[in-house]
Amino acid sequence: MPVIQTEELTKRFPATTALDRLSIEVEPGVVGLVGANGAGKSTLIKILLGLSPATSGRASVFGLDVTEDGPQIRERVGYMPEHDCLPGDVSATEFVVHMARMSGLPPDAARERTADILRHVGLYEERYRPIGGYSTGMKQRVKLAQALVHDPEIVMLDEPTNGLDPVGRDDMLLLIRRIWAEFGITVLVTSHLLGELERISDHVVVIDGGTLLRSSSTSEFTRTSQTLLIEVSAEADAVAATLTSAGLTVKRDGAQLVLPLDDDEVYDLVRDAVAAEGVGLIRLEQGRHHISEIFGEDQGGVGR
Amino acid sequence: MTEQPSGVIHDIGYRKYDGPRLGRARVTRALYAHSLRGAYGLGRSARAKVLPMLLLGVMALPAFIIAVITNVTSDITGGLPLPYSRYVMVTMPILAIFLAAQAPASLSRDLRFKTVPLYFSRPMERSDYVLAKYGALATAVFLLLTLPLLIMYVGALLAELPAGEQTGDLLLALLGAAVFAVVFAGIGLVIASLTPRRGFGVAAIITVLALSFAAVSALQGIIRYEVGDADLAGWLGLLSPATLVDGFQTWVLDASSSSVAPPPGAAGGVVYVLVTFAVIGACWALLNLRYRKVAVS
Amino acid sequence: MSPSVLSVDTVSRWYGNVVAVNDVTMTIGPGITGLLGPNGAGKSTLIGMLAGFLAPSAGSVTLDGVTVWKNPDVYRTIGLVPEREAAYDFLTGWQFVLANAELHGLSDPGAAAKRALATVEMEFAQGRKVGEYSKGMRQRVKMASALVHDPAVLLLDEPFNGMDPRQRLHLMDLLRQMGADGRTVLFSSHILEEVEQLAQQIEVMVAGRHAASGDFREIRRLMTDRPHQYVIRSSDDRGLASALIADGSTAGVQLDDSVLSVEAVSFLRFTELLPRVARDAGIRLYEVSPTDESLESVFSYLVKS
Amino acid sequence: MNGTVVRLTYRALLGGRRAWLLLLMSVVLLAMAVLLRLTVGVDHQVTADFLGAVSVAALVPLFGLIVGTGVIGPEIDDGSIVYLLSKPISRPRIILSKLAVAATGTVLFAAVPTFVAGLVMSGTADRIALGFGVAALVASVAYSAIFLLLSVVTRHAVVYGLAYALIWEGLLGSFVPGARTLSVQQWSLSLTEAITTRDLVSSDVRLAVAGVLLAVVIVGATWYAGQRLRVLSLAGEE
Repeated sequence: MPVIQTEELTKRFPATTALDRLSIEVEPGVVGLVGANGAGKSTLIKILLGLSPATSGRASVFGLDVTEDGPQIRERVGYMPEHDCLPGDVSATEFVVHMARMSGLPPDAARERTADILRHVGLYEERYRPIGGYSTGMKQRVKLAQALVHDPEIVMLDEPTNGLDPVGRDDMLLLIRRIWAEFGITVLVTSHLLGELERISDHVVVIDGGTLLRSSSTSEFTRTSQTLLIEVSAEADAVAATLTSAGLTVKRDGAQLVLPLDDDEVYDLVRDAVAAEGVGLIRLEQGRHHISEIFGEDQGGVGR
Repeated sequence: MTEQPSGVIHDIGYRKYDGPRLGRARVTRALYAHSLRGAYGLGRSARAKVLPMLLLGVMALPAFIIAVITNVTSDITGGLPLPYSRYVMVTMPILAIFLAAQAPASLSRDLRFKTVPLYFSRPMERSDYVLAKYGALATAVFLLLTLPLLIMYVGALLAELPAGEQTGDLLLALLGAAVFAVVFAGIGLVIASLTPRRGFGVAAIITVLALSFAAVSALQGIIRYEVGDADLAGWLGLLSPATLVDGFQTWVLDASSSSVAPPPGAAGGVVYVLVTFAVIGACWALLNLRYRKVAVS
Repeated sequence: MSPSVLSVDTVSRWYGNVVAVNDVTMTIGPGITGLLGPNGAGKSTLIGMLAGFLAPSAGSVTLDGVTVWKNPDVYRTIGLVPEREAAYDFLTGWQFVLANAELHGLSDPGAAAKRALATVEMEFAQGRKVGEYSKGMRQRVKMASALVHDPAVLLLDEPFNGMDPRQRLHLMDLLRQMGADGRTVLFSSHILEEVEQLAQQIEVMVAGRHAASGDFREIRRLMTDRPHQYVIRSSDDRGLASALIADGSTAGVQLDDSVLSVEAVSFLRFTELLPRVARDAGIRLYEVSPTDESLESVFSYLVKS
Repeated sequence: MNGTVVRLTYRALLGGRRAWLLLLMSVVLLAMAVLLRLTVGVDHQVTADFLGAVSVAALVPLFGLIVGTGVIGPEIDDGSIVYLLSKPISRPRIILSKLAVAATGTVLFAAVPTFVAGLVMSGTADRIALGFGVAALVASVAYSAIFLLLSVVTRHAVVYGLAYALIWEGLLGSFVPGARTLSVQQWSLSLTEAITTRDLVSSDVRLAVAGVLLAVVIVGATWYAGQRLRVLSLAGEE
């Protein structure tokens, strides 16, 4: 059974239509939700939490209707908002225990699970200090911990990597992957960095202007293309010329050369061309499609 | 037969939770308890405890003095120097400061740190949040008002004042204190819910309470004594929370009035009662209205 | 557009005992400069000092030779896009930009505001309140307010934060245009790819120190020119492995199910060796991927150097 | 002064509901004055007691606090002040513009109603209305300047301001005579004392001293606020 299901879900505001007859199904796993700002991502999350009524259409979570069973749904859902939501004057431990209680856990369970979950998200000694002094990365971990402490069946993460630097981003992505792989909790995650979603999602749903643009598995989005990418340490032009004279159409893309991969002979041509030039072969990979392509724009490396 | 292993590595990985989930009502109760403790700084930083504890002490001090005096002078006077039901009015500034400090700490803080969405994405409904916060602050105020009354009561019993009479008076005063607590907590919370800035909340609550009390008392005094119109002075008492509830307990609970003028007659009494309940109802409605509109993300 | 140059000369800034910026010297001239570094590296503090909002604890910050601190006149030349989102939410986009134009004392603030809003393509929403804008729209109207007096210098603190892919592209185009006009554009970011796409010149901050400076590609090459983890798939992994071990440029070679992991000691030597060895042994290379290109390792490399 | 700063400040301060709330409080003061006039008739001592207790001691300082901190505090708090500071305008001039709005607001919502209330209750007799009106006017400016400075100096301006107005002027002022010498309330009352021709009010501070102190406080606070804004550090979030 799908975890989340919407049928012809529509949400209109006086000025805009945030969701326009959206029908999606989300199966267990890590599911990426993509859309421009204002594309209706947050609206969708609010409707799924039973916090905002839809204009028309239906939505259900675990088969429970969002308009009727809000509290039951929210008992089994975790939510990590995009914006800051942490009081600065209490410690992570105290805050997360309180939030566990607010999800209906008895006091003892709340304490034990808080200790566990803070360890799982990677907060150690700092958990007894007031949150106000935390770095962005630590705050994101606390936000994640409060969304997981009551062992939800699905957790909705709104831009969990926003504002994180590369180190923090890698940690967070790893953590999100673990939430599904180790904890067995389905993750619905939004991000502006499409490359991130390619790395962590099993399935990606793309919303644009409130309607479904595409919903398919990540492997489908990023299937290999019949191209070969190479990067050499120097003399890229000379290598390109050699390959061109061998009958290949070589395109230059920044530091990389892109050539069609019509048959396996191409691999040997490349190897020999590079070896003949006496330069280094830094990279040789089969090209892949990217989620960004469906926006019809080249996202380049932004969302690596 | 295999040997019994002497060492074992336990799995400390993620654990599923299959214990009870307590549902809306118990969540609301947990928030109530948390907020009530928070009003006295319990479970918060040491700095958060200073003011409420100090105020509790300051509140209790006069009661303690009264208890001592009673024991010294009871042979002569045969009663408490100050009736239970007047204690709240006499110590009104302390109540106002407590409210101005703790109502914003309860609501403005959640607004400022944007924690409200975290509550609303959990099993409780918005009205549960309001109920828990309102109940907690009203209880906190009630406790603040109750402690000195109990001290006086103990003092009175030690002074061997008639126990039955004292108990009756105390119970009536406690009932009055409860009404004070509910009305004042409601007004404080409504104001606090409008601003995420604690400073403004504090200033606004003090302004409303102090200004209304000062203005109404001044007017009542002038009209009652300079004009000699006790009825009109009595009606004016409806216009500030302190004089309103004082009038309520004067009329309903037969307490001794601390206001310049008590409610005028039976009609006045009934109006006082109605207005008191209307104020409580309005606070409840306004808070719910306010939180229906708080954005979640 | 007469070119303007910002100079940072042996600048430090500390808060109590915490040093946010530590003895930094750099010159920022026309074109786009990216200020790169992890969170907490001191980027915002540096921009604060460049914008005249923070006094350097030591050293000096000057704009074309004039001290920036306590000198409101520099704002005739500087346009600033702050990181914080707060703007005058109760104003419409138009009123907000117009007010900024008036505050600059421009002779025709209306025309300036109109031009600035057109530059960021926000005319369609100029009648709506700033408080109702999405993040991307806010960022654009903030940009318009910074451009309204046609400044020679533009400072942007984390301008891409919270923007969706389309908004990012749009802002990048805008900044490129600014750079092409000969303006001095400095923006901070902790995302290497953003900087890569936009800036010719980068300044890298790590833990308050000025870790690297110069042409982007040059630095990138310096960063990648070091021991590397490689993953290789080939037609004969075992044969390739033994051929590689025979050479000294690999520290470790590991073979597990159809993937060959190599740790190269001399990066350049290894990459040159690989195609040659493969060719000579007649082994077909299907994939050669560097695996430790993560920014984490790049930054830690910079800290150590 | 800068017209745009004034306009922005004015809109931030009085835009939306806030103006109505402030106006409501002024109207309440006038309503009480009318009520007293209708019930008590003309009694100058009543006028003096009422205006002294409700207007000068409560309304004016509280309005001064709300308005004085409101013109700049929120902007510093949320960081939007950068849009003013990143302009070729001297910082003291920004302060002056803000003070103009704060003082005008306090005068309009507190001092003018005080004067009108005085007229309603006592007419022009013995210059009572004028005396209290002038006192409220001068106090409005002084409180605005003090609380404006306070919000440039500290983020907890409202709390400290309340402590000054309630505890120093209100509580200590009524028990400790010394506290009264350093009280805007007493200084302005000495103006009332000097203006009214009947002996209704008494201030602990002599007129000359009060005048000098008021001038020093207003000018000094404004100047210092300008200096503090010049060195106001807007740190990043790190």
